[in-house]
Amino acid sequence: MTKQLMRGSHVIGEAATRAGCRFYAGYPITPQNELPEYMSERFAKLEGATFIQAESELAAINMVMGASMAGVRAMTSSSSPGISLKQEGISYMAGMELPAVVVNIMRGGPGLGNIAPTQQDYFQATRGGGHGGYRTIVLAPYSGQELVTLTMKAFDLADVYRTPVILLGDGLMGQMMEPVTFPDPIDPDTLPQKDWRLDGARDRDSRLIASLHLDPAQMEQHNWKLARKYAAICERETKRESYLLDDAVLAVVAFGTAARIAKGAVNRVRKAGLRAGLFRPITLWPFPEKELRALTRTIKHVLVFEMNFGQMVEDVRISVGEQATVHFHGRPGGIISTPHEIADAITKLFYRYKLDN
Amino acid sequence: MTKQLMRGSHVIGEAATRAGCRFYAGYPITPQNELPEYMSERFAKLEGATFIQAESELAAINMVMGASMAGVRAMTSSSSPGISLKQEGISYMAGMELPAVVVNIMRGGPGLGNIAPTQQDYFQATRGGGHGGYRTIVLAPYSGQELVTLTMKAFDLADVYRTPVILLGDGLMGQMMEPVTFPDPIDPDTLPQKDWRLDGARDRDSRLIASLHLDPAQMEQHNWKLARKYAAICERETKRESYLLDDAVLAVVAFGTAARIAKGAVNRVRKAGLRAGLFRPITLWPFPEKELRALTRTIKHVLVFEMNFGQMVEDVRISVGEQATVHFHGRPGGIISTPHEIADAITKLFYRYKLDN
Amino acid sequence: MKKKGFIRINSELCKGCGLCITACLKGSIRISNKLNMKGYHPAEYIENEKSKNRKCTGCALCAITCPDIAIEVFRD
Amino acid sequence: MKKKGFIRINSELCKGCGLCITACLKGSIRISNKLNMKGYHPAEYIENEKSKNRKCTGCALCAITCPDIAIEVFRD
Amino acid sequence: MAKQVFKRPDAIKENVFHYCPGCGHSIIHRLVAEVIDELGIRDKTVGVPPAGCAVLAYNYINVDMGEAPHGRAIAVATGIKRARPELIVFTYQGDGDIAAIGTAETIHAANRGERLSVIFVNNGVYGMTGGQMAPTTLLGQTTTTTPGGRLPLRDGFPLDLSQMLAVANGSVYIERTAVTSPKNIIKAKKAIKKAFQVQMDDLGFALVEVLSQCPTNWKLSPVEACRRVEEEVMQNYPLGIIKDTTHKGD
Amino acid sequence: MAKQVFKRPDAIKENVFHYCPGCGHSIIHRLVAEVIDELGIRDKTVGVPPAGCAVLAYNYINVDMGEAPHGRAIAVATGIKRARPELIVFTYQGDGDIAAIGTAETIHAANRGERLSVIFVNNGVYGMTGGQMAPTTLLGQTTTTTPGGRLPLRDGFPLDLSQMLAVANGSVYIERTAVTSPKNIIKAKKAIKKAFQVQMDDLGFALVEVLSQCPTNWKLSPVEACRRVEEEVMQNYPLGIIKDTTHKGD
Amino acid sequence: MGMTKIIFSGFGGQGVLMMGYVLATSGMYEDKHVTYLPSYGAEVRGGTANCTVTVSDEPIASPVASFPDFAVLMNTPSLMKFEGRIKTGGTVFLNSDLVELRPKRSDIQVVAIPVNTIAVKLGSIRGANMVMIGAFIQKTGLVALKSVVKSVKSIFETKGAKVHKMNRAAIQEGAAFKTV
Amino acid sequence: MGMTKIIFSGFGGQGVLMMGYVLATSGMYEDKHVTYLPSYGAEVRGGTANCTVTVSDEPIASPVASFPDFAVLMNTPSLMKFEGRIKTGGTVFLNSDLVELRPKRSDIQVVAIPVNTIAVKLGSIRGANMVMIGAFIQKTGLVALKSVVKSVKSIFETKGAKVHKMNRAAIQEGAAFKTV
Ligand SMILES: Cc1ncc(C[n+]2csc(CCOP(=O)(O)OP(=O)(O)O)c2C)c(N)n1
Ligand SMILES: Cc1ncc(C[n+]2csc(CCOP(=O)(O)OP(=O)(O)O)c2C)c(N)n1
Ligand code: SF4
Ligand code: SF4
Ligand code: SF4
Ligand code: SF4
Repeated sequence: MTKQLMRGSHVIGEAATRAGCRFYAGYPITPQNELPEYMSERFAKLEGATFIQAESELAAINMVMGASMAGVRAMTSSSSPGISLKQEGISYMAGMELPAVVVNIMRGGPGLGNIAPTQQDYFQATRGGGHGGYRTIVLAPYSGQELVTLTMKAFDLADVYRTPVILLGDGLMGQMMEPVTFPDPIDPDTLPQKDWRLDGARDRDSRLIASLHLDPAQMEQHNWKLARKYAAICERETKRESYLLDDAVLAVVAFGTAARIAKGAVNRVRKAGLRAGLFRPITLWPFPEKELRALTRTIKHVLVFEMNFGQMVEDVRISVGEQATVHFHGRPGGIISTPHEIADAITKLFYRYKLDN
Repeated sequence: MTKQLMRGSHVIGEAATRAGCRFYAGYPITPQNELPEYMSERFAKLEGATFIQAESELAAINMVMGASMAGVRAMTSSSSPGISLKQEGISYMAGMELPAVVVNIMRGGPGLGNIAPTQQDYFQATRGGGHGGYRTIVLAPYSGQELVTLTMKAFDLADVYRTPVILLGDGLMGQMMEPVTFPDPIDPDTLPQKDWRLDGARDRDSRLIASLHLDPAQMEQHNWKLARKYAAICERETKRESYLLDDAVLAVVAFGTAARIAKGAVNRVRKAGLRAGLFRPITLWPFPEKELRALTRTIKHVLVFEMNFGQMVEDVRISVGEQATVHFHGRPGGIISTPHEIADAITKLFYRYKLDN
Repeated sequence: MKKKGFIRINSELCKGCGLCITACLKGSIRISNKLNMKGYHPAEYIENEKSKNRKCTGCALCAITCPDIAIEVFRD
Repeated sequence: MKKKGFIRINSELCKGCGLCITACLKGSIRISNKLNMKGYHPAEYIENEKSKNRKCTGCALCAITCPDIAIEVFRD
Repeated sequence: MAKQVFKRPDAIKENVFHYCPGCGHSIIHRLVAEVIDELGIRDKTVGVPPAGCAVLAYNYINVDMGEAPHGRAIAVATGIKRARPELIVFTYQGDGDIAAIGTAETIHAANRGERLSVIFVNNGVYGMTGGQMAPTTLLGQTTTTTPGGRLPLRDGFPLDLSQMLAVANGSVYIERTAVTSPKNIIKAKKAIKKAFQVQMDDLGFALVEVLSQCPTNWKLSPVEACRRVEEEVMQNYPLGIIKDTTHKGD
Repeated sequence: MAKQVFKRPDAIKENVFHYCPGCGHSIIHRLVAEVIDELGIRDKTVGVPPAGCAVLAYNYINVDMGEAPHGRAIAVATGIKRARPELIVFTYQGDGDIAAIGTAETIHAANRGERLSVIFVNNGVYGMTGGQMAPTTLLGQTTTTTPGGRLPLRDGFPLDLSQMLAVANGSVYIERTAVTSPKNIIKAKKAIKKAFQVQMDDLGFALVEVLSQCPTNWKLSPVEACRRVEEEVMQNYPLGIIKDTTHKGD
Repeated sequence: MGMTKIIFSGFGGQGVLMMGYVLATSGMYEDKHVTYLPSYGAEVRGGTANCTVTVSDEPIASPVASFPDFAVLMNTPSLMKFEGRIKTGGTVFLNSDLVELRPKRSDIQVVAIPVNTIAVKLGSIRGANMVMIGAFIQKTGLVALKSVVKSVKSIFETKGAKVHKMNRAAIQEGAAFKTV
Repeated sequence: MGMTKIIFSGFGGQGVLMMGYVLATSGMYEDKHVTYLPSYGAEVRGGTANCTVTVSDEPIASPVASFPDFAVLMNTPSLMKFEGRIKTGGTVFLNSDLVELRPKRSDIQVVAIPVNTIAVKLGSIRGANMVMIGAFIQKTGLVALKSVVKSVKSIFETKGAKVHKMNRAAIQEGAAFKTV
């Protein structure tokens, strides 16, 4: 496989196509316009693939809902405000157990905010910004190559668990070019048949895909079913990277772009002899709770670094309980911290808590 | 003040009117239609008050945004799916620091779900279902009379902190009639002037209300300002009811409708000599974390009861840390537990953990 | 010879809306005094399906109008 | 007597779009060879505002067209 | 031997309709089912019901169905149709669904000429939620949110969605019908059939508006409700073909 | 003594426009400001800018302004106007804002006859986000999401929003103008003035569509862009009054 | 008397919600704790309407009645729906004009009243619910009859003296009805 | 040589993004770690365009350059914007045809090249960015000149041999330019 220098948004588009995605509907919004633009061109040349520039994010998510009902691998993408508009649709898809991939290239907020890279939609993504208490799998790539693997994985997870999967990046992930290689494309016809899809009741009873459960007992049953599914996902699908944690006395916890920078910071302080490491959740939901908890046998200080004013810090607190002290460093507006800045924050903690002896 | 037997939705409408609300925009959805219906009639007869049945929830929240910009106390209401559609607007209002009251009479979900009472939108309400990591104050009434006081308080909090406030109820709260009394109505003209409102730049510079902050440094500054405001709210505005907790060895934590039932259950088990009490968060955000934490000096078992499959349980875990064991009982579909059922759940815990000796 | 027909009304499906009565040009249907299980007074066919003198032509206008598909129509 | 006028172009506001040149029926504006600070070649008024022979009538069509309100128009 | 000349269509399930007595919805359901039977397309048809009184349409019409959020039926249907163009896809929507919250989706699908057959049931109120004003509510009409009658200054005018859709270039067939009498019902069925045929012929976006009665929320008997449609509603929404360019170029 | 016959309007701030060279937006801004000056309503006017290239309109037009989410300017403006009917409220919106994501809000505000003056800038693309297709994009036109040109079957037809709004009963004045030449600019200003006047006279919903040039995304020089508007765009969107019922009953 | 839960059920149009509302208002006038909970939403359409009233001396936890003490059932479907849920020792009030069936359970009491007949005799079938509430109050003593008369008067305040007179007569007639 | 960060900046149309892209691609061909980050969004409109390239022997943490090692500045506003951010000891490459100003800082080196003039001489001003990249590579040695030629060839693959020839000439001419 030859390496290609490719913009993050394009990488997602190409990876999705190779994962067998054949339906894309979206609405422009910076900083992810290059993704629909890529899809418009890619799908124009690909037999059986549909690109629709929808009239709105609402229309887009609902078109994806329809395509998913028809059994096709489908994707939509947007950035923060547009994702807010898709919450109703995501809730419906979670309720109807419809697979789809929803890409959120986060920007500054709340409101119109700006288009700089932030991680301010962590809660929305991991707690289900829509109604009804569903959950969505959330994947947080931190490099061009991971955009390839996680985008493709997103489609698989969506199909296996019949649930929407969110790929959560930021403007830096979307705009940055890095060398990437792609695996061979998957032929959608070779994917497992979806025996629930709507394709006309030929030689079988008619099918229904619906989230309406007027009877509370039936609704409750359905929700316990979802709860069991979510428990299974938590059991099986957590994913994280551990970096230099074996001998560490302090762990930085960061995801996505922030984790890149944190890694650079860890490398820096390591050079100064400080035993810090990086714990990088790759799945934000399910959060790698147990794995983080396990670290607290040796690590008593955790520095959460997020490009917001503190959201994942709650998951970290839940994970470590009272076994470690949780510190927080945040940049909530699109300023991208330097590794230097984070290294400073780490160093201060070593100094304040005398971790280096 | 004479008592009136009134339906919850109407109580909210009347309380809002008496709090000086003069703008309502909404879109019908069960189980809260009686609220817009009440407003349509009430405002038709009230000079200077505007009722609009909007073409959608999106339009409604944005109309409320406009009315709020103009300095008028404004409200919208909906139920779960409709609230999902309002997430973008709520995010904008949080970003622009615009006061408003948003009523969510929750129903079953995800998706279309059903119209039975549930508490499945706890995360959405308390974590900000929209983008940008803002927070909204969330009030959870549990009786007709509290619908009066909390609705009126919601308008005050919204104005004081210039932030949207969510009143979170369910179909039971909305449909049930209880006797209530109302305080005298407030004349909107006597409310503190809003020196930020848009009313024409007469003898002053023109004003701007916007959430756009293209410069990341400025966006960050704005977000730290919001963060400070949120910290102040957490400091000052938590509210909870403690019921029979002084000598308790187990606390049930429940809000809204669930708390009513839990209270009945506590009364039941008390009769059997079990020392259980009820901790009822009235503000869900800010969550009464310290107050709950303080209980763990004497209480080592906490039973969270929610009409969902587990959301507030996270806030409880964060609050009690490892000082108490957190148990959960949930009904996620609209079945309303009986006090009996919860009493059973409490009793089982007493038995299992030998709490009664 | 004029066409003859008859109808059968499923009184448990019928909700007594009366639209069939308006539709029937022959006046062959009326509302019954009885209540069905759902609490409606169903429509009833006045004529005897065996009678030679019945006016019902089997035109099916009643059935076309019936919102609850409560009427089956037969023609000789 | 035909009306006379003149214009002043703020070359730092000007983005060199050239619309004023099309608008001017008298040919009194052209694009300059110089770059302004923003990197545009601004428009320049060809005539001398003191000259009696200038063709500019002060009709303001250029200013009406200018997207950047870079032109002020004067009339004698 | 007596021969049965009218019976339940094959494409209608056995379930008892949950609709109120005299409601037009179940008539229209039956017409859709009859058309599906007659065109022989039951095994390649997919329906998208609305949020509205007809939310349970899948309990009655015996084809594959996928539920849409309120107002988004056409967007969902677009997704299905584009993903599998060989299917025949229809939506079934009330006036609140299609002409209020779903306005944008409706107009843009028509404008794109999506190959869909849209059944638009105009009963002038929000039936399911208890009789609030709909965009189509007549001036002066009392509903639960227009207690003194619809006032144009506060509540706007009756919206003629079908006329607006006629402006969209991608719509090829739009007709307004009613189900107040056998005659109208027969015409409505013809129109519905044509809307499906237009899709099968790949011509463009087709919509049939059906004026329907909501006796419950109008607080009229079914017979009075039908009369109201004929005497009042049709004044504002006259029946007939609003757009038909299917024969262009013949 | 020479007398200044053209200068910056009072209602325009000193800031340098951020728009591209030759962009129509800043011309239209100036026209709005001139109208506000001439009507003497600066101190009771509130504007609602869009998400779009004109998102920063508040940096230029010197009146109170409140930002709306993309497409919701008219809903926000409705809230302001209904809350304080004594204010003069206008929105300023691009074609993506008003005719795609904001379709429903636009149509229903027109239908309710909201007392608003709406400036609808039709430049046939999404300028701010980098030149994607807009609902108004012409057939065959290449944009970043229609790489081979707009195809009706995939992308739909150019949408004539103004014509649709004319169907709504609450709209009283709709005119289409352009800013390609001094003559057109003068007409556009007259139309904008009338749209404000209609609001001041409490007559109903008024909208001025302005065909504008986006040289950047059309990849044309400003002069070529203006020529394209006149030669191609106006073929599809002819200038003129589309609806004017303001003199009804005179 | 602790906490009492009552379900009222019948066809839409029989005034069952009004019965519940009257009872709850009457309880309120006596400064009791009361809740009134209508069934709502899709359930209402076509089928039966019902509501649940709780009257209590202490605060009411749940306004829902899984096992009501009393059920006032105005038609046959209501009996079929609720028979199984009535508390042992509880009482069913039946509109015997419309309900021919009788409960199969032997652990509950049955009070059958031809309320339609009585109401028609009094002038209008629309008073049937008032007849029933009179009988119900007389039998259960949940609130005083005069509270009921007072609450009905205030509820129908705008309807004028004639309606009030009819209502009062109906309530009294119901209260006077001798049940077995 | 660790990690090197370079900012390219100029007017839109001067091909500054292409310069960055060429450098990053060349680095990739040499199996270095590279990132390329364009400035995006509203910033692009009207004003200057710029991009940041990182070339490194180890994984790259942040693709952003707070303090770039090198800055390639094609016009005066770019110099004004970036002068303050260049690392001490760093080097500024200036298009001396357009930039008359010189940095005031004494802790950075300045390489001034009349790339417009050279490009025009070679046949088209549009080659100015290629001239600059040639000079930049020659001076910094970040990648081999032949990698640059190779990457330019592949990037402009569809443009045919003539364009390639012109580009190669421009790069070589730039590389040959003798700076002080
Ligand atoms: C997002 C959202 N908003 C509101 C509702 C509630 N709702 C369901 S159906 C409906 C309107 C029904 O009216 P109409 O479409 O005219 O259909 P009808 O019931 O009259 O047939 C509404 C408002 C919903 N389910 N989802
Ligand atoms: C909910 C949401 N979706 C998308 C965007 C991104 N966005 C901003 S402006 C715009 C369209 C701009 O086009 P148009 O309205 O035609 O105005 P122009 O820039 O051409 O003047 C889009 C899609 C957004 N800000 N919010
Ligand atoms: S078939 Fe015709 S004639 Fe016979 S009952 Fe029906 S409508 Fe009347
Ligand atoms: S039309 Fe049907 S439902 Fe109505 S009365 Fe006649 S048979 Fe009964
Ligand atoms: S409420 Fe109206 S539309 Fe709904 S089922 Fe009843 S009659 Fe039909
Ligand atoms: S992109 Fe187009 S619309 Fe936007 S400022 Fe530039 S020329 Fe104007």
